[in-house]
Amino acid sequence: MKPIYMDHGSTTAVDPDVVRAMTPYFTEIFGNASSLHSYGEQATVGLNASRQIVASAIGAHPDEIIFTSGGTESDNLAIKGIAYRNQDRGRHIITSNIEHPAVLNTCAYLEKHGFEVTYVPVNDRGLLDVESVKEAVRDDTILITVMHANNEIGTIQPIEEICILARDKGIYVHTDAVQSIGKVPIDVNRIGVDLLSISSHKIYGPKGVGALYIRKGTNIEAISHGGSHERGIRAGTENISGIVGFARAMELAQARFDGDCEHLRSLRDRMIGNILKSIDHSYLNGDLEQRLVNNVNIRFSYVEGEAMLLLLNNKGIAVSTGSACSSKSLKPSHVLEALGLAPEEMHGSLRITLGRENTEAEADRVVEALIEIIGKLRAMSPLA
Amino acid sequence: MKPIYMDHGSTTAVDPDVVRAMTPYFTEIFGNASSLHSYGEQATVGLNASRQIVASAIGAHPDEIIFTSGGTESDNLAIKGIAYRNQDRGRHIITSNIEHPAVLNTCAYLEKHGFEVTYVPVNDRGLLDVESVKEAVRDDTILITVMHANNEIGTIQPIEEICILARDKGIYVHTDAVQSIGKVPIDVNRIGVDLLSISSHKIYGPKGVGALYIRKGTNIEAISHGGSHERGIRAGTENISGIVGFARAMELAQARFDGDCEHLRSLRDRMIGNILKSIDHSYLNGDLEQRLVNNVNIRFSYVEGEAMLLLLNNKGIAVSTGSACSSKSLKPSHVLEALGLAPEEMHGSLRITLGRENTEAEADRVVEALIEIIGKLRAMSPLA
Amino acid sequence: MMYNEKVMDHFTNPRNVGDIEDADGVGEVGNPTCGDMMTIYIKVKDDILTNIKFKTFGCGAAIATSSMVTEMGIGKTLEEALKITRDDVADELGGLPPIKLHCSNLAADALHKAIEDHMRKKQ
Amino acid sequence: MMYNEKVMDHFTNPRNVGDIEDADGVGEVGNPTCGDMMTIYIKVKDDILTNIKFKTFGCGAAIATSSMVTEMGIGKTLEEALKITRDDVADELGGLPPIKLHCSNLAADALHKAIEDHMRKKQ
Ligand SMILES: Cc1ncc(COP(=O)(O)O)c(C=O)c1O
Ligand SMILES: Cc1ncc(COP(=O)(O)O)c(C=O)c1O
Repeated sequence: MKPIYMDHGSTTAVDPDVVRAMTPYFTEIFGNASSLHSYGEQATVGLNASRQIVASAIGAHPDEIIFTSGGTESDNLAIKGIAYRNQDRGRHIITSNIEHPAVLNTCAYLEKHGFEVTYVPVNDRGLLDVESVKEAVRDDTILITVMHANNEIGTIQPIEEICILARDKGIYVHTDAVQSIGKVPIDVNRIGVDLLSISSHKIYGPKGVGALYIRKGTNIEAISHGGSHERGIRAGTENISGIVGFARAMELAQARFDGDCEHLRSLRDRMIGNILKSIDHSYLNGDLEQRLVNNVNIRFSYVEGEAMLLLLNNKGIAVSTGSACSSKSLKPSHVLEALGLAPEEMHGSLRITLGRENTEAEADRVVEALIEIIGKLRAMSPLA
Repeated sequence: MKPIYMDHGSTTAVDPDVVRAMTPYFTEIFGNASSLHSYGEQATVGLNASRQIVASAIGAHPDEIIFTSGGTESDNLAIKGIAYRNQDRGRHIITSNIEHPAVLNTCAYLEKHGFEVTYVPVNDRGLLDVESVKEAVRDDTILITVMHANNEIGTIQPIEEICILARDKGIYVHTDAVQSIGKVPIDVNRIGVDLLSISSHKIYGPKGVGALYIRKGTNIEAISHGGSHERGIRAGTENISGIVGFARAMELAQARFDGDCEHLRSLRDRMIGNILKSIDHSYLNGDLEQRLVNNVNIRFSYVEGEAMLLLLNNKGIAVSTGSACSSKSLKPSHVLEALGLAPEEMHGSLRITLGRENTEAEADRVVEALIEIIGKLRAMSPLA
Repeated sequence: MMYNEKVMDHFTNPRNVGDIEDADGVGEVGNPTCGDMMTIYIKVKDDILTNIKFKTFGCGAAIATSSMVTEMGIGKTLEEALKITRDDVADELGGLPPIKLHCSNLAADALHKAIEDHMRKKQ
Repeated sequence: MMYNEKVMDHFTNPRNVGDIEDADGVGEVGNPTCGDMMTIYIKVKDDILTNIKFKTFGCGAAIATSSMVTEMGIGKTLEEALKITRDDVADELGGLPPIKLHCSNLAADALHKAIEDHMRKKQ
């Protein structure tokens, strides 16, 4: 039977249309955008057009887009770049306790280098309370970095309200929109955010490329040094083929936004409904309303996640037990921990992240497989 | 007439064979290497095989290869990673005055953050004297970073001898081999280097990917934070398609090494000979012997580089006036300055960097074009 | 795959799953907090393990080692069975990923506990 | 392309290249150190610029602005020609890249110097 990929939160296949857009940039339009000759000029044309596309997709000006090597670099650049440049104004940063490791570990690094970080906890549905963020603000707070949507449980944070409270106090706001882009409407001015990270490989673009939106006038410094690429903020020969592919993926995400969202939401609700209905002692992790249209994260009592994942994999079904990044580490997910779950509940959680190409038939096949597998595992479980 | 690309020091077209190797990694083997399911496993297989190929091409162990987003990131990681991690042992770094901006600007950044950097000058042929490096060594020297071959004038530095003097004193040696890989035999153990930077897009691989060799046991810290990819030294979802392409390019570079070098050396010598013979007041920049097989860098009195470059471009010939990275900045090249050239001599320098696909006929056409263009420009020059 | 074929076989087709109502000994190890918990039931006749069953909550390695240890133990004398180490189980499975060697390889301990339980009851 | 078509035209087909042996005025600006050096030669009759020639060492913008300023100046009175600014030359060329506006756009200065040289000689 055809395998079923339902791990789009980890990464997505590159859209054939994106591959087509990239192809000429390998062997024909291969110049270095820094070069003065025609080869360089053609590369620059591709680079500029891509910057225009990515900018307009999020309501930004092209000068506000810095291309990076991915979401991780965007997060590092945003947080360190703001922290280092604004440390004379203060050394306090606010974030949440369910951020991606790219944010959490960058914050932890800064803590070792003279900065203080407040990790505002989410509630048991994985949502941040704006009041708690407000209470965490100090005179020396320079940055609030809160993810737009969580990669494990899909909860969408009230980033607009956070921006409002921050603006009054002259605090920069960064949001990691790696998971939300293409699934939640994003206009940087409507949101009011100063910095926003996105990554190509989560939206059917190639891996190894991403962008950081930096609002005009934002005080930020480079974290990598070299040539004067990307307005001196990000050194390194531009990955034109990757950038062109990323831009094409952004364009497709925009064009298909309404259809994608409707399709994903309907699949998601079908799966959540069927699982909760047909499998006893199964519970949704994360808020049902403020939730990414493609995220299904369920905990099943009495069974362990890796075992479920591997048995599903045997049936050709790819899902995840939490953040793909941490799934090889065996540590219980910090996100599920933040929900206040008991350890054995965390261990039994499964993340299903839907994609454009998934069908109702696939959704139903996965639910059936889950029923069988959980039955089998519970039969061997001393807890059940 | 077919255009002639002779700016391979800036970047190269991706080899069709490399494109073929990458293609399945966009739409078929698209998994995230961090995922536990089959898609992740297949990606991991591609990643591991690529690491093995890149490692063996430079005589390293796969665990000693960290994939990055390119030469710039490799240089940043090597220099900052060593500096930050070893600052308790000392805060002094030695480099040369003809390094790439990725090294020079990283050193300049560290100078602003409590490190001291000695820039050892090269001689008028662009070569570093090992004795001068030795004299620069202090008790608190922790790192010597000297490029293997220069990107503008192609001079090859005595990195083996530098490694010998450093080893005695427990100083780490990093070399930027972005230009030399594929043109100079590289075995990290024969060279004795601790860290070595390479970049894919200079050897007919895709842009946006590179590697840093880090000798086992080297004390280094990460400069980007996030997931535990690349042994915790470089966070971010691995750019598998890029890495697979890079590895294929390394493999091709190895397989074609002897043929490439012979072909390039013969073209190079033919061009240098013909230019110096047929154009008065033209001089070779950089040593003739210790020189990359593909580098022709000539200064022409009484004329300016950009003007030459644009007129050549009108004839479909792509060359550079120095480092591609600095050619839009208008500043005279720091490398030519380091040779002790007078400003007007620097302005009249042209860099021709040959590639695998260039032919003798092309070489001859470029020399003819140069004769005509320089004649024309000198006729307008008040200096001639 | 992180697990070899033999591990996958024991994980997907585990031997001797279940409990024994009139067990001569029961051994329990692990803790749901760590994500692994095992119960081993044994039947003993003339100091020989005539039957072993297990119930396990845990990852692939936890289930596979449980299954393996039941196969290894059945037919052995109590004394022999007490000599089965965690490493023996891992070896018999053709090896486990390093990260799993320490945390999920508890089956031998559970068997030993079941035997100890039996010996305590006999006294 | 960093230069527009008109700049490229004046750069690749510069007008009025050369010197004037019996020039009525000569103006020199720039410095080879900066990468740009221009000499403008003028012939004057009845306070009108009847001929202008240039020699330039420099980048595309330096050559194009030199060529442009000769075209702009020929036929003008000295007074009119003194009013030609750097910006006028850049505008007439349809614009220059920002980075070049300041450093290579010296042709108007050279023309002014040539006129001043002529006026000095007349005194
Ligand atoms: C929320 C979030 N932030 C950041 C990242 C890191 O992005 P990248 O994989 O492009 O480095 C990811 C994905 O891994 C993510 O889900
Ligand atoms: C010597 C040298 N080092 C470093 C780099 C930077 O590499 P990348 O363009 O991959 O960032 C280059 C090329 O631009 C180079 O020539």
